[in-house]
Order: sequence, then C-alpha cells, then structure tokens
Amino acid sequence: DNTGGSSSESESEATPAATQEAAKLPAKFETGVKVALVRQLASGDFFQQWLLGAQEQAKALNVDLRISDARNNNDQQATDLQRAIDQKPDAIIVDHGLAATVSPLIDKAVEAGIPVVAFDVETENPEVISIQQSDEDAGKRIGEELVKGIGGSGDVGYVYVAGFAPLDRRNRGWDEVKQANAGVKQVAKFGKVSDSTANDTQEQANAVITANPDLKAVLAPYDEFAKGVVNALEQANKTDVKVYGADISTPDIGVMTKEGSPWVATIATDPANVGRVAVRAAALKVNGDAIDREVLIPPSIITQDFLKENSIKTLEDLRAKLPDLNTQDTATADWIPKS
Amino acid sequence: MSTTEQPAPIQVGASQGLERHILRYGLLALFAGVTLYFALSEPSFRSFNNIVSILQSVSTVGIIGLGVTVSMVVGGFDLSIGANAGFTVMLCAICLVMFAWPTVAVVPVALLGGLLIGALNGALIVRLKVPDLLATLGMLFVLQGVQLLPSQGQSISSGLVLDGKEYDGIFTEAFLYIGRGRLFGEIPFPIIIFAACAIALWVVLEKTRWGRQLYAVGGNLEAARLAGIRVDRVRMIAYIVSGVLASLGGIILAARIGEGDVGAGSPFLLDAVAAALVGYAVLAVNRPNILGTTIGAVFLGIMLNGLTIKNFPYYTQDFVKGVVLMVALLLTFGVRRLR
Amino acid sequence: MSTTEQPAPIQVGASQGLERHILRYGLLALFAGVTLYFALSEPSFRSFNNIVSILQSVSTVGIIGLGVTVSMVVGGFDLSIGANAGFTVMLCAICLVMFAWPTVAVVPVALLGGLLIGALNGALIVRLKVPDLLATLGMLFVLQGVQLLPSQGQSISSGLVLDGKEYDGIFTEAFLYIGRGRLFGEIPFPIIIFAACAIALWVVLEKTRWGRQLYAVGGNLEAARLAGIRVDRVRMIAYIVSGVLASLGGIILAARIGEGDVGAGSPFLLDAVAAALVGYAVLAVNRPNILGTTIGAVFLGIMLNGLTIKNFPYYTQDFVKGVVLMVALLLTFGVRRLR
Amino acid sequence: MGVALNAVTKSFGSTQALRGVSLEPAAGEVLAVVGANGAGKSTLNKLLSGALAPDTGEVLVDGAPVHFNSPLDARRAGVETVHQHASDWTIPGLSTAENLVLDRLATGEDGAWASPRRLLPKAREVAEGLGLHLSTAALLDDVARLGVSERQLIAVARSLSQRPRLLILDEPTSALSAAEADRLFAIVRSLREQGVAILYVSHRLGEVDALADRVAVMRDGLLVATFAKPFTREDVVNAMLGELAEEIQRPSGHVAGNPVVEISGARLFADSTPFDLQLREGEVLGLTGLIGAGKSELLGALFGLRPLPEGTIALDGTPIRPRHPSEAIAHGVHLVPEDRATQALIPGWSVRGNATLALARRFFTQIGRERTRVIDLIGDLRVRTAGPEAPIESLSGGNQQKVVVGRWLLEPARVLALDEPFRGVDLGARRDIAAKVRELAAGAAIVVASADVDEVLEVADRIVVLSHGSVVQDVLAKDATREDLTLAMNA
Ligand SMILES: Nc1ncnc2c1ncn2[C@@H]1O[C@H](COP(=O)(O)OP(=O)(O)OP(=O)(O)O)[C@@H](O)[C@H]1O
Ligand SMILES: Nc1ncnc2c1ncn2[C@@H]1O[C@H](COP(=O)(O)OP(=O)(O)OP(=O)(O)O)[C@@H](O)[C@H]1O
Ligand SMILES: [Mg+2]
Ligand SMILES: [Mg+2]
Repeated sequence: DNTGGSSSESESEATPAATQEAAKLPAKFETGVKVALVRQLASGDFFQQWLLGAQEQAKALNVDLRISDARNNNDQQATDLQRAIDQKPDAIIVDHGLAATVSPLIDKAVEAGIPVVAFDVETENPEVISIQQSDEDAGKRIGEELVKGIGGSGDVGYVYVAGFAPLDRRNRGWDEVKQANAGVKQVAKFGKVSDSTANDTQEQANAVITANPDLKAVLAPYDEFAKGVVNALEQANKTDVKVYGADISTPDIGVMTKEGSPWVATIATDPANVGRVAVRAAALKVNGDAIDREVLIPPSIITQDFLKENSIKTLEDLRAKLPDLNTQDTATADWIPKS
Repeated sequence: MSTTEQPAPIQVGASQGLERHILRYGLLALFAGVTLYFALSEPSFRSFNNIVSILQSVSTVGIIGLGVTVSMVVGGFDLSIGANAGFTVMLCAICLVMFAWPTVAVVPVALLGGLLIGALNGALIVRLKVPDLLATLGMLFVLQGVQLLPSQGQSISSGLVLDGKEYDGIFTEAFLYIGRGRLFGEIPFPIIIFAACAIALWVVLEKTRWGRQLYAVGGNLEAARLAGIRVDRVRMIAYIVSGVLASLGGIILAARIGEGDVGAGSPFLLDAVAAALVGYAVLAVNRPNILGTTIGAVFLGIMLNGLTIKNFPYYTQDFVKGVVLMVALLLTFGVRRLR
Repeated sequence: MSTTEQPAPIQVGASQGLERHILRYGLLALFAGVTLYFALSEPSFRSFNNIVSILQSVSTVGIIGLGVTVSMVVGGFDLSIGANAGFTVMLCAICLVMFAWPTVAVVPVALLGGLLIGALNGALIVRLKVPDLLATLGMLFVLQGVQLLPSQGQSISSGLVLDGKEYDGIFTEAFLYIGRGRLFGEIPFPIIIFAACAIALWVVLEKTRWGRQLYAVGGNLEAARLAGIRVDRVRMIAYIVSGVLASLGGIILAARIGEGDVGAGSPFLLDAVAAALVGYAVLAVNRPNILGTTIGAVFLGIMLNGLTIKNFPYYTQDFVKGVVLMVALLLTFGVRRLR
Repeated sequence: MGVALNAVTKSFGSTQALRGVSLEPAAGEVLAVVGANGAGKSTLNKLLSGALAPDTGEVLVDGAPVHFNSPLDARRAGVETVHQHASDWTIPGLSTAENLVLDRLATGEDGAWASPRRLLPKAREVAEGLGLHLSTAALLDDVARLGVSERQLIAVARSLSQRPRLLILDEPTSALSAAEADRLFAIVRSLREQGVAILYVSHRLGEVDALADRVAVMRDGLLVATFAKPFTREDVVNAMLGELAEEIQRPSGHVAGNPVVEISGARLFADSTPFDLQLREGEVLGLTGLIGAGKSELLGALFGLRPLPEGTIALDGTPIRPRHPSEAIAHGVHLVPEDRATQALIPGWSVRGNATLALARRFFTQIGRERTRVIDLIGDLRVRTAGPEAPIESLSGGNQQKVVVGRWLLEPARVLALDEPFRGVDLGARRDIAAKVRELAAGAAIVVASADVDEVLEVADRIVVLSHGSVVQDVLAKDATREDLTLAMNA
C-alpha cells in the first residue's frame, strides 16, 4: 500500500526548484542544446502530461525541444524520425513506437553519432538509453490488487486491445495473476481504441454490464478504458462493481474521488515525471555523463481511499502527497536542476 | 397500308408482389432477424435496461446522423459533422471549466456555435460555390485545429492547469443531466432528444412543403429554382440544420463523457455516415431519409451491443458488422437485379 | 458556337485576364508562397534530405489518393481505400511472418488482394447497382474486420505467438526495400513508385481515349453508354485501379512500418480524400484530376513538415492546415464569384 | 437487307411499349415514324440502336438475328442514333471537341492517344460536316456552356460523321429552328442518295411531308399502318390518333383586354436595340425568332431569372423587378422553361411530385388532394402514364413535356409564359395544351415562345418576331403569313 510522506517535506521538494543551479550548466547547454522529440501519439491525458514534464525539464536545461507527433500513424513517425536525424540535433528522444518501424532508424541515428533515448520502445541497440515504466510489473500489481479487492474469487471483466505495446505488457502481467488465482473468472474481454477511446469503450461496457449481473470487478489497465467503464457503471447504477485502472491524471483523480465512484485503484507513474526523466537522460547523454542503459520507472498504486483521505484533487496535490511519483534521483547529475 | 386491330388497353401497375416485398422489407427483416437472434439467445439482451442502454448509446450518433441525412437530402455532404461535435465538446468544457458558466448559458452558446459552423459551410457552398466536400473538409480541419488551441491540446476537466493558472469550474449537475439524466426515472434524456429530433425532422421532410423543397433541391437544383424554390436559402438551411444537430450531438457527448475530451468527435463522422447510408437502403427508398437513418443508427447500436453481450472478441465485431451490412446490400439490391 | 452565317463569337472561359490568372494560379501561388516561406526561414527545410523526406512521406498517401481520384473521375467514391491499405499491411505481414513467403510471392498476392477488393466493389456498384458510398462502406467494415481475424487482433511481427504456436517468418530485406530502399543511394524507392503511378495515370487520364472515357462516364453515364462506351467495364476498371493502388500503398506502408500494424490504414482515408479534393481546386479545373491530387498530396506533406520544423506545437498544426485550405478556397472561389 | 426488327416486343413493368413490331428501313430511303406520345417510337429506336434489348422478337442485321448487348455493338453494325432526350446528347464536363468525337473515342478508331489538342482537327471536321464553324476556344471549352440547340447540333453532327448504314434521328429538330433544320434536311437527303437507310421520328408533319419516302404509323405499341409516297396528312393523322383533334378555336373578332405587362425601353443584350412590348389580358401572344434571338432571354427577365440589361417591366401598372422566380410567382407570373430535362424535371420523382412541385402552397402536403388534381391533369392533357405515382422517367418524352406544362396550369396565373412548350408533343397533345392555355387566357396574359413559325401561327392571337434581341415585327395572327414571319426572323 502506498502512503504519502509528511506533507511539508514533500511540498518543498515538489515545488519546481529555483534555478539556483542553472548557472552551473555545462558550456554546451549555455548556448542551447537541440533535442528532437519524436512521438507516436500526443493526444490523451497521459501524453499531454508527459509533454508538459518534458518541456519543463527542457526549459530548466536550456534545451530547445523540437516536437513531432505522428498521430498514431507509424509511417509518419518513421518520416519524423528520419527528418530528425537529418536535422542533426544534439539528441533524439523517441516516445513510443513500433520496434520494427523505429529500430532501424534509431540505429541510423546512433551511427550518425546522435545520442538516442527511447521511451517505451523495444530496442536492442546498446548505445540507446531505454526508459520503461515497468508495465508488466504494473499489470501484475494492479491485477493482484484486484484479486485482493474481490476477496480472491469472482467474475471479472477485462478491457484489452492487442497491438499496443504497453497494453500488451500489462496484459502479460495480468495473465500471470489469472494463472495464480483459479478463483478469478474472466467473463468478458472487450475494449476499443480510437480517437475517442473512453466513449467507445463505454458503449461496450454497457453491454458487458448487462450481460454479467454477477460482475465483481473490471480491470481496465489504461485510464481511457477505465473512464469508459466507470461512466457505464455509473449510468447503470452499478457502483458496487469495482474498477481497477492504470495511469493517472487530474481528470482521472476527479473521476476516482467522485461520490460513489467505482474506480477504486489505479497503478501509475507520473507522466510528467517520466517526461522529465527522458529529457534528463538525453541531457546526460549529450554531456557525455554515464547513465545506465535501462532506466526503469516503478509505478505506484494509488487508491481511491488514499486520494480521499488526503483530499487530493489534482495531479499537483498528488505529487505533493506521494513524492514517490517523482523519481528525482533517476537519471540525474549534480549540474541538472532539481524539479 | 391500313389500320389493323384496335390496340388493347395498357395495363397499369407495377412489379410482382413477392419481389416488391423482399425489396421493401428484406433489409428490415434481416435486421429484425438479427435482433431476434440476440434477444432469444441472450436474456440480458432483451432486458429493459439493456434496450434503454442501446438506445442511449445510439442517440448521439443518431442525432449527428440525422444532420448528415439532411445535408444529403439537398444533394450535399457534410464532412465536418464529427469535427463539429468534437469542437462542441471542447467548447462546452471551456465554458464550464474555464469560464465557469452555468448550463443555461453553455447550451445556447454551444448550439449557436453549431449554427455558425453550419452557416459558414453553407455560405462557402452556396455563395462561393465551393464544392461541398471541399468546403466541409476545410471546415473539418479548422475545427479539429481550433478545438485544441484554448487548452493547448489538453483535455479539459476541473483542475486544468494552463500556463500556471488553475481552472476549477466544473461540469455542473444540470449539464451532466443532458447526457445522463433520466426522465420519469427510466428513460435517459438523450433518447428523448434523439426521438424528438427524429420525429420533428421526419414530419418536416416527409409531410411538409419544406421537406419537399429540400428533396427537390437535391433532385435537380435548377429545376427547383425555376419552380420558385429559393434554393440557396434551402441549402443554407440544410447545412445549418446539419451543424446544429452535430453540435447537439456534441453537447450530449460532452455530458456523457463529463470532460473536454480532445478527439471525442472524430469517430462520429464515419458512424453517422454509416447510419445515414444504411438508411438509404432501408425500405428500398434509395434516397437519404430520416426513418432509414434512425433505423440504421439503432441497428448498428444493436449489433455492437449484441455482439459484445455474446462475448464476441472485439476483433470479430467489425467483421460481423461488415458481413451483415454486405448481406443486407446483396439482399436488397441483388433481388432487384435478379428479377 | 454558331452556324455558318454569323459565327457569333462564343466567349470562352469568358473572364478577364487577371481574374483568370488568379483563378488558375492563385492556389498554386499560395502553395508556392507557403513553401517559399518555409524554405527561406528554415535552412533545414530546403535541404535535399528534407525534400526527399517530404516526398517519401507523401508517397503512400499520394498513391492511395491517386486511386480515389480515379474512382471520383467516374463519378464514384471509394470509401474502402484506407481499410484496403490497412488490410494489405496485415496481408503482407501474414504472408511474411506466418507463412514465411518470399517477397516475390508476397507482393503479387497483396496486389491481387487489392485487385479483388476493387473488383468486388465494382461488381456491387456496377452489377448490383448498390450506391457507391454504401458498397464501399460495407467493404470498409468487412476489411477492417477481416484484417484482425488471423492474428486475433494482434499486430504481427516476427515471433508472434498464436494459440501457443510461434511464427518466426520475418519481414525480409527485399520486402523492406520497397519502403526503405533508395535508388542510386539517394532517392527512396516509394518516391519512384509514386512518381511512376502519377505519371502513368496522368498520361492515361489526360492523353488517351481511356481517360476521356473515364471522364465521360463520370460526366453523364447514360450519354456515355449511348455513345458506345462500355460504361460498366470502365467503372469496374476504375474501382479495380483504386483497389490496386490502395493495396500498393499498403505494401509500401507495410515495408515502412516493418510489421503488421493493426489499424495502420485508417488515417489514409481522410488524408487521401483531402489530397484529391485539394486537387479539385488546383488550377481551377474543378474536377478530380491526377496533377491536382499529386500537388495536393505534396502540399499537405509540405505543410506538415514545415510546421513541424518551425516547431509549431502539434495542436496548432491542424488549425494552420485548415486555415490555409480555407484561404485557398476563398481565393479560388471567392475571386470567381466577385468578378 | 440492312438492319431490321422482326416481331419485337418490349415491356416496362406492366406497360407494353412495343407489341410485335416488324420494321425494315430500306437502304436509300427515309422512313418516317410517327405516332402519338407514348406510342413506342423511341423504344423502337432504342432496340435498333442497342440501348435496350427486346423481350421477344429479334433484331436482324442483313437477315441474321443478332444480339446487341450494348450501343457499341449496334454502332459496329453501322447504326448511328441521335436520341430524343437532351440529356443523352452531350456529356457535361467534357469539352465540345471531345463531345464531337465521343463515339470515336469509344471505338478507338483513331488510336489510343487523345489529348485535347490532338482531337481538334477531327472534331472540327465532324462539326464542318453539319456546317458548324467553331473557334478553337469554343472547341476546348466545356460543352455545358452551350445552349440546348447547340448541343442537339453536336449530337447530330456526331452521328452524321460516322457514315452509318442506318441513321436514326429521334426528333432531331426539337430544339432547332428552321435554318438549322433545313441544313440537316439537305444532309439527310444527300445521305439517302448515298444509300443510307434513315429512320426519322418527328411530330412535325411538315418535316415528314418534306423528307419521307415512307411513313410508318405507330399507336399503342403497334405498327398500325405504313404509307408509301404519295400519302396525305389526313391519312397519317387519322391512323395516328384515330380521329383528328379539333382545330383550336380562336375567339372570332379578337379583342384584347387591358395591358397586363408593359415592357418599355428594354434591351435584351447589351448591344441590342431597345424596344417596347405589351402583353394583354385575354390574348395569347406568340413570340418567335431564330435561335439566340432572345426569346428565352425575354421570358427569363419576366420570371426573375436574370434582370434586363436595360428597361423596365410593369405588371398591371406597377413596376416590378423580380430577382428570383419565387418573386415572380408571387406576382402571378408563371414560366414553363424550355429544357425539361435540366430545368424542369426532378428525376426519380413521381408524376405527382413533379406536377405539384411549384404550386403546392400548403405547409403540410396533402397527397390525396394532389393526387386528385394530378389525375385530372393527366386526363385533360391525355398524359400516357401508369398513374400519378409512376416515376417520371417511365413516361415518354412528349408525356414528360405535358407534365412540365401541366405543372403551371394547376393554378391560375396573371402572366403565363411558355418557352417552347410543344417540344416533343404530338399533334393532338399540342391542341390539348393550346386549348387549356386558351381557357386560362380569360383572366391572364399568355405568351408562347417558339422558334417554329407554324406552332406560333396555330396558337397565337398576336405574333411578335424577335431578331438580335429586339422586336422586329408585331402583327395580329390573322394578318400574318408564314412567309412574312420567316422573312422578319431572318432580317
Ligand atoms: N424506362 C421506362 N420505364 C417504364 N416505362 C417506359 C420507359 N420508357 C418508356 N416507357 C413507356 O413506354 C411507352 C412508349 O414510350 P416511348 O418513349 O417509346 O414513346 P414515344 O413514342 O417515343 O413517345 P414520344 O413521342 O412522347 O417521345 C410509354 O407508355 C412509356 O411510358
Ligand atoms: N447580341 C448578343 N449579345 C450577347 N449575347 C447574345 C447575343 N445574341 C445572343 N446571345 C446569347 O445567345 C443566347 C441565346 O439566347 P436565348 O436563349 O434568349 O435565345 P432564344 O431565342 O430563346 O433561342 P433558343 O431557341 O435557343 O431558346 C443567350 O443566352 C445570349 O447569351
Ligand atoms: Mg419518344
Ligand atoms: Mg429559348
């Protein structure tokens, strides 16, 4: 279980630190460093928060962040990455992407001497810093939380769409949990990813709820899924069904803390933190500092009760109450301004 | 060289009974058959709650589909409906969260927005004679873009932080009622709105002079003009109706989602067009018509719900939907052909 | 036109010089202006590599757009192109990964698939007289569904595990070359394909009798038939061409992405239609045409690239694209109107 | 030998359009086919030209039965056709040149290459065949910019250019005026000399007199009589209609009432001479002139289609300036437009829907009421149709035209303008329409525009001749002669 640290302490830490150390930036950074951020997708709370974090960190480091968004069009992402390489930035951050599409280009970038940081991309190139939120672990942990929540057995719905790397990894974690808990019966598997995932999932959830009156819980390991399910449950007045989600954002907090909300727990990293880590990793690479090839960002379980007890309303509040979310010590160095 | 037998009177009438009936009711029968199959095999499908939930879920797409139908009736096509609905979702969210306006102000403003969009489409098409697809495509891009600007691409919900300022207006209960409330404790409000729109439009299009003028304009613009119909005005009105209905759909969507979800509108273009096109074939009318669109929307909703209840894997649903549609087409048009 | 006695001169194109030029070249000038702005303000925009990268990124959408153009020329509309391309991506992946076929077998099979899809569309529309939008919409759903079945909704890449069986065919070098290879070490292969298709179709449509026949069928089906044109065959061919081009686009896409990416085709419907529609207005031809579509596709690519290079936030790009399109429309059609 | 029909039948639903017709146009003859609207003439042509296939019976080429699967097959067998409907003549969106060589593009006889420039010489040649001189610019421009008569000329020129064995002309002069028609006749005669078989459909018996070697009379889908030269008009009309329609009764001692419309200082074109014109109550005014003389222009100005470049229009003493047909209709001005396909009919609609489009005033449509009125109309004008709910496409050309005219007769007008109302209608129907129009003249001013002098002489009380956008003659019908009018038209 997660509990927040003492509030006064974390508050001072969470406030973006003054740029007291900015003066100590390496010479390279004084003149400005160009980093290309090549994204597979930018819409959705997670990706927006991620970007805000990255931008904030970039600003502190005097990094000129050049962003492209492929809108889930992988061909476009390949083009974007190619263009980024042609522009010879000081570093490239690849945010999500299909391994087969981006790996060859990542190799090319490495060949061209450009440091690459890959977030949630499976790449084997030893030169690349690979940042991952341990999704498989996240799937397993929220799954276990669910099993605990329903008392070890019962009918469970599961929202899953194959083909999205983080979802696939979380799925592996959930598979493990299912195997270990024979009493848990997965009675429905549904979901839809679109430009309007929450709404489309809601439509399907309606049907699932109707079809399975004995449903005890739904695992929806992506916040858009979770929101859709929650809406469906609320409108069907079946708030006794528990929803276990993944990811967190201010709107998600609103949904979770609403009176009678069925969304009881979510497993998340702070997307803004992840964005910051990515930029820091790139900065380290640019400066030639040592850094592990694999950077894992562990997720935390956040429960509805925890949010309510601490009257957390926004992501800001949450960061204050749950400093674990901000992995300040991941991928950092003395010269990097703390945030 | 001489007048021969006296010609017998010409028979008046039309084609053989059976064939005509297959033509007219074949598609309906297929729909009824599919629905019956779901109802008989899945008790939960035929529960009152589920029927209500199907109707509720189709109301948004249905209302937007009615709009496309009207634009199709005048021989046009409004590609901007989905973007318009999405824009309205964001507009509502901005008014509620960023300006903290009351519902009574937000709804008229949102409808006015839809009206203006429709009028702009109409002006481009009618006044400047821009081809309809082109004009509404331009509008689509503009709307898709505009909706992202105020929140810098973020979804909008209470607690939104923008350039350091926090906005804490909320989606009021009254507003949420539009999408979630129930009349007489049973009938969701969106169903009422959908039904009211469908009935009103059906009466206007089928039973009044205006409807006839709309169809005449779609049938032969010049002939309609020479029959004294103010064709420019009629087309303008059609695009305005389409715009207003799209924004009405957007308002309901916003109330259903409960936040300003970027991209919420996009899936509705294809879905609404699909409903309207299926409506073409219903009753073998072979022209856009309100009854057909309504049946089309409801049927597509039934398919989605039924398949989910029957626990068809999500990846088979599109396929089944497509196959049913194809069979329907073969049935309707094949019979006509094979007589 | 007039008879022998008084050949009263018919004024053709009627309008005054300046206006005519604005009409014809206004849109082109606007496009050139925007391009020039990018080129002058961003040195990296005008680099050879970047130009090549723009062309490469538009080739897929361009090729598919050429297909829509052909279907539009005969007065139809092929909604299934995006789904067709997506289906082809999956088909290639299945052949390569699940069947481990060599490239020389995969490409013909994929093209044949596109041909069959086109022929099926054509048969529905020509033989059964199903309205074109309806027939191709049905096809869209079927294809979208079918592509998910073999891999149960998963993306397909080497190492795919399905019902316990592992498939380890790979995307061969030869296949990847189609999307990633460069001719003469400089020109990406997709550009060559796109250019070849555009030139071939341009020649056919503008310079040969088949082209005249296609336009004739689109102009007035019955009159074309009575003049001895085999209208059914012509329309059939148009849909087949559209199908084959969509699958060609899909092959390139598959080679670019390097795995069977579920949903890879979806964005291409709107993008390809947009290119074709912009092409309508280019040179004020006001009908679907190959040159226009090509320019349209390239221009949309330039916008995307230029805006990204200029580091416009992603959420402003749609807006700018829409506004430029609108200005273009106002320019082309407004001038015509205001004379 | 040649192309012939043997005992063909053809039904549309339950309508039997042809009921066992055999016909063999001989080489070197002009065979005229006449008959009332809906008799089956066009259907017959369509069987010969491969546009339709017979239900039973056969098409023979040189005595051997053939199946024309498409118009292309018929054209390969040497059958060239100018179809009746304006919409079948040309293809909008293609240039005039492309339209002139359309059938060559279909057969590929000039090879695969067909860039616009490459087509020009051939297109020009085809046009010259009918004596049409076209500028390069006109050849390259969209054919849709041309008027209906010019488009008919293009269709005729195209079919003449192919050196057919059998040439079918289905009302080829419906949109032409005398001068163009004369030129067509000259060419038809010369083709006859060259041994071409010509099948000629027309409602203008004058043309039949002048051209035909043989006349086949159709009635209700049967070939009821054939007359060889010499034949009399009475015989033909009798066989056609069963009885001769009554001559139109013009009130003797013509007295026109008060002026209803006063047009003064009007210019139709920017460069034409201004003129004054009055339309009076109780009078049928005939408006004639060559193609392009400005007849439609004048009626269009009355109806609010386009304003006069100069001049004023007063209705019952008050100046009006309608800017839209709806305003004109509000003033009681009705117009039957000249081109039914593009300007009047709504495809896919029923006869009832088409007939009541303009004058249904009530907010809620009253199908029952409309149906009764349309049934009356069908009776009055003898529209041959399966009923008020039959789709408009199922009517023959002349019957469609009756519906178009009938649309404006449902309500009384103050001013009723009819632009070429007799296009494609048979002799009997012409008289029916004229009689109906005359009935309405009691409380209205009527103006009938027609390029055909005979039609004008038949219906009008007073005749106005337009030339180059201006009035050149204004006489009472009883004082007018065909010759005078023709002379004035060509002045
Ligand atoms: N496509 C069709 N569908 C149904 N009925 C049709 C169709 N075409 C023609 N008919 C009917 O067939 C009959 C003969 O029509 P046709 O066009 O041959 O007459 P026509 O002699 O050419 O008359 P007109 O002088 O008016 O041109 C008419 O009763 C008409 O209503
Ligand atoms: N002197 C002129 N100046 C400008 N335009 C002219 C002139 N003469 C004829 N026209 C053109 O010719 C066209 C034909 O005129 P209009 O339709 O009024 O003639 P019409 O007498 O009704 O002939 P039709 O028998 O073809 O209907 C007009 O649209 C007009 O633009
Ligand atoms: Mg006829
Ligand atoms: Mg005229």
